[in-house]
Amino acid sequence: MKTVTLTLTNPPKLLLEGQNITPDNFAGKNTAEIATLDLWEGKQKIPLGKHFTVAGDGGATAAETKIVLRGDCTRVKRIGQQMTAGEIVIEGNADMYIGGWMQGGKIHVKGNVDSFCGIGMEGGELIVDGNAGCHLGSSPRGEWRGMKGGLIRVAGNVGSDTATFINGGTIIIGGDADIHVSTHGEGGTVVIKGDAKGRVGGQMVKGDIYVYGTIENPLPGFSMVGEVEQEVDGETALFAHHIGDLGERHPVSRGKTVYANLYTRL
Amino acid sequence: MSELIIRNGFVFDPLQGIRGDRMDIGIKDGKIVETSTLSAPRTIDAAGMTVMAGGVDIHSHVVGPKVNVGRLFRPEDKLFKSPHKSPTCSRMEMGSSVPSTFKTGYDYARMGYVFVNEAAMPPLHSPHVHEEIRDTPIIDNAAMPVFGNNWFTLEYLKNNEIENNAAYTAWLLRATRGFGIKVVNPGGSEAWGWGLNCVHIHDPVPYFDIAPAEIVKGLIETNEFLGLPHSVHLHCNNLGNPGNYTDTLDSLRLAEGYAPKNDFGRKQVMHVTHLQFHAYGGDSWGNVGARSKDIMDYVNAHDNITVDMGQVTLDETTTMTADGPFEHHLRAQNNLKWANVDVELETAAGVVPYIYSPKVKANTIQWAVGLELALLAKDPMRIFLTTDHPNAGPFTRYPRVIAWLMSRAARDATMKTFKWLDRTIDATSIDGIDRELDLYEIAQMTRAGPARALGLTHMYGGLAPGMDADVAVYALNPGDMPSDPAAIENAFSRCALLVKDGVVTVRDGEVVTEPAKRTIWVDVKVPENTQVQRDIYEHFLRHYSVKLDNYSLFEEHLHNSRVIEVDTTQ
Amino acid sequence: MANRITLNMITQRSIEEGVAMEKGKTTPEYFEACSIIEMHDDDVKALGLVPNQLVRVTSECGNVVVKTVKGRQSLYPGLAFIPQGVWANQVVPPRTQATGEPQYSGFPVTVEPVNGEKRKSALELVQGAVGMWRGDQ
Amino acid sequence: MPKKVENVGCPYCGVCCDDLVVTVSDDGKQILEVENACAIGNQIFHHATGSERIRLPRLRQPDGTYKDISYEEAVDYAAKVLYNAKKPLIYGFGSTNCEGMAAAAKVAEKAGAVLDNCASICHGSSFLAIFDNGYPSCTLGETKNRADVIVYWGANPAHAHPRHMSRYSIFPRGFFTGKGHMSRKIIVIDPRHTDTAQVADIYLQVKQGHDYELFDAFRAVVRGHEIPDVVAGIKREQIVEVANILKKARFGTIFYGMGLCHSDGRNHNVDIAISLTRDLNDYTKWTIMAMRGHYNITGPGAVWSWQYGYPYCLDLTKKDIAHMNPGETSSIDLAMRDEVDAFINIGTDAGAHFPIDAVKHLRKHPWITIDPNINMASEISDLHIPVGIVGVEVPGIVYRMDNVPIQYRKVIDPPEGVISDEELFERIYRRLSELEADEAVKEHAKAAPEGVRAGE
Repeated sequence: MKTVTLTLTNPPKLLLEGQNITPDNFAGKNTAEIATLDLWEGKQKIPLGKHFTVAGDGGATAAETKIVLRGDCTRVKRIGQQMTAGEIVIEGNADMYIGGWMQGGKIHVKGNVDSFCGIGMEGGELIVDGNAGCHLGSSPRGEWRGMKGGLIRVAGNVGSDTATFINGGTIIIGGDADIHVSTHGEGGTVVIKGDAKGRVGGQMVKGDIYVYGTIENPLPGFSMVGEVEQEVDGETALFAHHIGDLGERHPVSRGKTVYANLYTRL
Repeated sequence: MSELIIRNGFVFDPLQGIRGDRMDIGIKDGKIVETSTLSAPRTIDAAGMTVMAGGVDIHSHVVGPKVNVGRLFRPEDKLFKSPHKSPTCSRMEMGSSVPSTFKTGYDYARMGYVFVNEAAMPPLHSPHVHEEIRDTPIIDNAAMPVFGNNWFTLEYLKNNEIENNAAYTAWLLRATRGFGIKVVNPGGSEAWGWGLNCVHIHDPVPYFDIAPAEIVKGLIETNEFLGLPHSVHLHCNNLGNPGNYTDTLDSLRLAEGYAPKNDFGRKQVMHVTHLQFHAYGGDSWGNVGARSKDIMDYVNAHDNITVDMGQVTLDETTTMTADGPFEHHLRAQNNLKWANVDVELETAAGVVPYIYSPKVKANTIQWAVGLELALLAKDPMRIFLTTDHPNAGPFTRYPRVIAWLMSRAARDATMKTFKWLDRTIDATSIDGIDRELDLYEIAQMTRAGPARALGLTHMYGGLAPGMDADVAVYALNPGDMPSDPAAIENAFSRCALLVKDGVVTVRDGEVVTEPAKRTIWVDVKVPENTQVQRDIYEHFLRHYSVKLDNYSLFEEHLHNSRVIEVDTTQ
Repeated sequence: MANRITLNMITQRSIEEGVAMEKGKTTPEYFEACSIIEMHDDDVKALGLVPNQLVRVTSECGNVVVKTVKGRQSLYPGLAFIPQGVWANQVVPPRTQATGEPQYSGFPVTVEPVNGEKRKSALELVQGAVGMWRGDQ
Repeated sequence: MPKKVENVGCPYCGVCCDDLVVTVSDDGKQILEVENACAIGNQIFHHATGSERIRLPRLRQPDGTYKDISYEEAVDYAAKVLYNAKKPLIYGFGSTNCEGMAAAAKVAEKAGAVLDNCASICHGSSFLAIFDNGYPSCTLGETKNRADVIVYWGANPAHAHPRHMSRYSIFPRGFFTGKGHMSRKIIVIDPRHTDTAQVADIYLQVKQGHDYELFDAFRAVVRGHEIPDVVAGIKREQIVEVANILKKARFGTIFYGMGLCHSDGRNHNVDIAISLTRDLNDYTKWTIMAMRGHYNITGPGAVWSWQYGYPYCLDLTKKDIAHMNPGETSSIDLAMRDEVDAFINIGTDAGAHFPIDAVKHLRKHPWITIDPNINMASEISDLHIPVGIVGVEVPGIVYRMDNVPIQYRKVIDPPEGVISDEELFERIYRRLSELEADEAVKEHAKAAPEGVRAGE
C-alpha cells in the first residue's frame, strides 16, 4: 500500500469538487501527475496541485493506494466518489457526496460530513466519526434502486432522509436520526442507536430498521407483532417487533406476505 | 445557392427502383437535380459507400407533454448517462432513453434521418408540441393529433356522421397544425376517464355508446373522405397483453373493403403501429408466445395495410403512451413510478419506466416477435423500422435493429445473452429464420416505405430530381459488407455524411451545422359546416377549461411552417 | 399571564398579501397585509394582548415586530400565522432538509409583547439587513 | 373609442384564467377596465398603466443611489458579471413567458451558471416527489367534467388561487357533473380552518407537520388495516369515513399546496399523497395536482425539461453537461453555503420571498434584478433592468398548473423603449458570445508558449 498525502494549503473561495480524489484515479500516478488531476470550482477547472500540496505516489492499483487528506476540507465535495478499492482517510471534516456511488474500499472521515454521503452506494465502507447531514446512504433523485451494499457507520447524529430507497447494505448510526429513515426501502438494514424523530419506515416494502432509543412520532402504518431477541452490531438485545408499512404494497413469498421490520429496543 | 455533387456512391432508392447502382447525386438550391444541370458543384466523394435518401421515421415520441413528463420525472435517466456536449454542436445533449430536444435532433441527424413524425399530439397541448419542435434541431417534424377518444369524434361516429366528423377533423388539424389522424386504444382511453378500458374492439365505450370497431371504421372513412396524405394511424386495443393477437387480427380486418383515396401516392387505408406489442399468443406471461406469423400472414395478404415494428431493444427505457389504462396496468407489474395525464374531451396518457432485460423471458420473446414481423414480411415497403421510441427502446438503437435484420449472426450473438434461451426459442420462430435483409430492403423500411405511407414521397424518402436534397451516406460497401455486425451498427449510428435541404449537416458522424428545420402540417379545405361550428362553440363554452380563441395555435407559435394543402371542395 | 410563549409558526399566502403585492411592496396596503400575526384566542389571552398590540416574534434566526390581529381563518392553540412576505421572512429558518425549500411552515418561535417599538417598513427590513438602509427618504 | 380585448390570459396565478376582457383607452396607453379577473389579477392590469414605471435600467452608484443607464450598458454589465463569476446563479421566472425562459437557458449554458426557478422555494418538493413516485394527474377540465370528490390538502385557493374553485373544482357544471356543487363532495384538510374550509363538506384539522402520518393512516385503512385511535390529531372514525368516501368516488382529484411542500418532510408529504392516489386507482379513478403558484411557474419546468431533462436547480457550470440535485444546486442551499458569487433575480422578488439570511448571503456578491416593477430585490440590487409585463405588454406561451399551455396575448404596448425578457436575454447572450470570442483569442495567444501545466 502506497500513501498519497494531500494537504489543503490554498482553500477555495467558494468550493471544490474533488471527484478525481479516489484511489482509482491516483493509482499508477506519481506526485506530479496527481497534481495535474482536475478539480472544479464552479465553471473553473483547476489542477489539484493549485489547492493541495501533494506528497507521495499512488500505488500500482487502486487497492494498493491510500489517500490521506489534511487541512480543512469542509468545502471539498465528492471525495471518494465511485471508488472501487483502496483507502481514503480524511483527517477533519469534508463536504457533500463523500463516498457517493462507492463500490469498494474504505473511507474514514474523522470529522463531520455534509449531505448526500454514501449516496447510491454499492459496496465498501464509509466510516464517519462525527455527524452526517441529510440523505446519508440514500438514493439519487428519482432512482428507485438505492443503496445496494456496503457499510456506513456514523458515530454521531444524522439529518433527514437516511437510506431512502435502500435495497441492501447496512447503515449504523451511533447517535440520533432526524425524520425519514428507510423511506421507500426495499431491503438492507439501518440501525439507530440513539433516538429517531419520526417517519421511520414510511412507504417501506421490505428491509429492517433497529431503533435503540425512542421514536418521537411513530407511524400509524406499523403494527407490533411480538418481542424478539436479536443480535445487532455484535450485541444481543430484546426488541419489540413491528411490521409495516401496512399502507404500502408488499410482496408475497411462499404464500406469506413479506413486510418491512421495525425493531425497537425494550 | 450552393451546388453539390455526391459522386460514385452505391445508391439505394426504392422509390425509383435503384438497387445499389454507382451513381452521382446532384443537389442545387436544396433540391435533388439532374447532375447535368449543375454548373460548378462542390464534390463529395462517396466511392465505396452507400447512398440513401435521408431517413424517415413514421412513429416516434419525440416532442410533447408525455415525452416531457418522461424527461422531467427521470433524473436517473441522465445521471452518469448523458454524453458531454459535442464541441461542434450548439447545445448540451442530456438524457438517455428520453433525450432532450437537442439530443433528439442531433442523434437522428447522426443516423442520417431527416424527418420524424411525432406519434401522438394531445390537441389541447399543441402549443407545447410546437415549442418543442422549435427546439429540436435539424430534423423536420410533423405531429399527429389523437382522435380515437375525442368526444366530438365519438359523438359524430356514433351517429355515423362522416361529413361532420371530417369537418371537425379538418378544423382540428388546422387548430393544432397537425399532420394526420392518430388513434390510440380507441375508446379505451376515454373509458380510462372512469378507470376502465376497452380491451376488445366490440367493448362499448362508457356513456358514448360506441365500440372501438366503429371508431376505427368511421375514422378510415373520414380519412379517405378527406383524402389526407397519411392514413389512419392505429395503436390497437389490448396492447401488450398475452393473447392479444386475436384482437389485433380483429382490428386489421376493420380495413377490409376500404381503398385509399388520395393524391399523394399512399396505398394503404390503415397503418398499424408498433405491431410487436400486439402479436402475442397464450393467456398469461407464463405461456406467452409469438403469433407474428398469424399477423404477418394477414398483413402480407392485404395490401391496404402498412405496419411498423416497435422492436424491443433490450434496454432500460421509458414507456409512454396515450393508452392511459395500459400504463396503469404496467405500473402494477413493475411497481415503478407512474405518471398519468388525462386530457379533457380528448385523450389520456401514461408514463412508466421499464427495463427490458435479456434475463426476462417475456422480454426476450418480445424481442423475437418484433424481428419475426420484419423477417416474415413479404413487402418491406409496407413494414417499417421503429422502436416506438422510447417505448420498446430508444431510437438511437435503430442501427442495432438494422444489424439484427441484416445479420443472422447478430441475432445469434444477442440470443446467447438470454437467460431463457430455450424457452424463448420454443415460444417463437426466430431461431428458424435465416433471412438476412439487404441494404435495399433496409432503405425500403427506413425511408421509401414510411415516406410513401405518410404520403410524402414528393419530398422525402427518395432521390429523384425535384425532391428535397436530403441525402445520407453510410460507410458501407454493399459489395464488401463487413462480417462483423457491429460494423454495420456503427456505420448506421454515425453516417459518413448527411445533407439536409442541400446543406452538409453531418460529416464523419459529427453534426457540423444546424440548418433550419421545418414543421410539416396538413391544411384541409372543407365546405363550411355550421353544425360542427356550433358543436365546437358549445363544447368550448361548457366543457373545455380554455377559451376557443386561445385553443387554436397562434400563427407566431408555428415555426418554419411547411404546409401540405388538401382541398375537398373541388 | 406569561411574558412570552412558544408557538409553532406557519407562513402562507393571503389574498390581502396578493393584492397588495401587485400594487407594490412599498405601499401601505402591503405593510398592513403582511406585518401581522394571527394566533389562537387562548394564546392571545395567555400573553394578555389587546387587539392590534405589537409583538416581537423571535425564531432561531432572527426577530420581527408585527401586529396582533384576529384573523378570519382560525388556528388551533399553539399555532401561529404570519402571511407570506417580508416580515415573515425575517424569522423563516433557511434550513431546507436538503431539498432547497426553506422551513416556511412549522418552526418554533417565541412571541412577546413589545412596548415603544414600531413595526419596520419592508424597505427598512430588507435594505437594513444588507446594510443599504439610508433612513426614510 | 376604447377597445375591448377578449380572451386575455391573466398573469397572476397558476389557474391561468384566459377569459379576461380588458378595455384599453383610445390611444392604447391606458387600461380602463378589467372584467372577469379576481381582485389580484385586476390589480396587475391596472398597476401596469396606473403607476409610474421604470423605463431605463438603473445602475447603483457609490453613494447608494441609482442612475439611469442605457440597455446597451446594462446588457454589457450583466454579461460581464456572468462571465467573470465562477458560479453565477440565475433565479426566478415566476412571471415571464416560456420564450424568455428558453432564452435565459441559452445564456446560462453559455455563461456556465446555475439556473433555478421559484419552484425551488415553492413546488420543488413536488418535483422531488414526482422524481421518486410519478404523478397520476389530469387536466383541470377533466376535474370539472368528471369529479364527484374533491380534496384540498394544505392548499387555500380562496386566498392563493381565487378562481380555482369556481372555474374547475367545486362549482362549475361539467359534462358529467351537471349539478355543479351539488354533485360533489368537498374535503379540506389543513391545520387552519381556512376560507377554503368554509365550503367543505368535511374539514379535518390536521396537526401541523404531521400530514405524512395522516396519509399513512389513510393508506393503511384503504388496504383494510387497523390504525391507532388518533392520528395527527384526527380521530380514527373520521379517517375511516373519509377513506370510504375516497374509495367510493367515481372520479376524484387531490389538490395540494404549500402545506405539504413547506413543512417537515417536504417532498415526502407529496410523495405519500401520490402513493395514496396510486392506491385509490386500484378501486376507482383518482388524480392529484399541485396547486402551482404563479401563472407560468410551470413553464420553466417544462422548457428546461425538454432542453436539459431537469425542471429546476440546473447546475450548468460545466457547460457540457447539466447536473441537478436540489439540496445542493437549489438557490437557498447555494446561498446559505456561499457557493455562488453572482445573482440574477428575474421575474420574481427574492428580496421579499427568500428568508432574510439567504438574502444576506447572496448580497455579498453582484446582484442584478430583471423585473418590470420596483420590488425588494430591485431596491438592494447593483443593477435593475426593467422589462415589459408578460400577459399585459408581452405575449407568449405559459403553462397552467396542469401543464396545459395557454397562449397569452398582448393588451397594450410596453412603455416606450422597454424590451421583453426574451430580447434582453438574447442580447446578453450575444454580448457573452463576444466576450468569449475575445477571451478565446487571448487564450490562444497565451496557451501556445506555456505548454502543459504538469507539475505546477
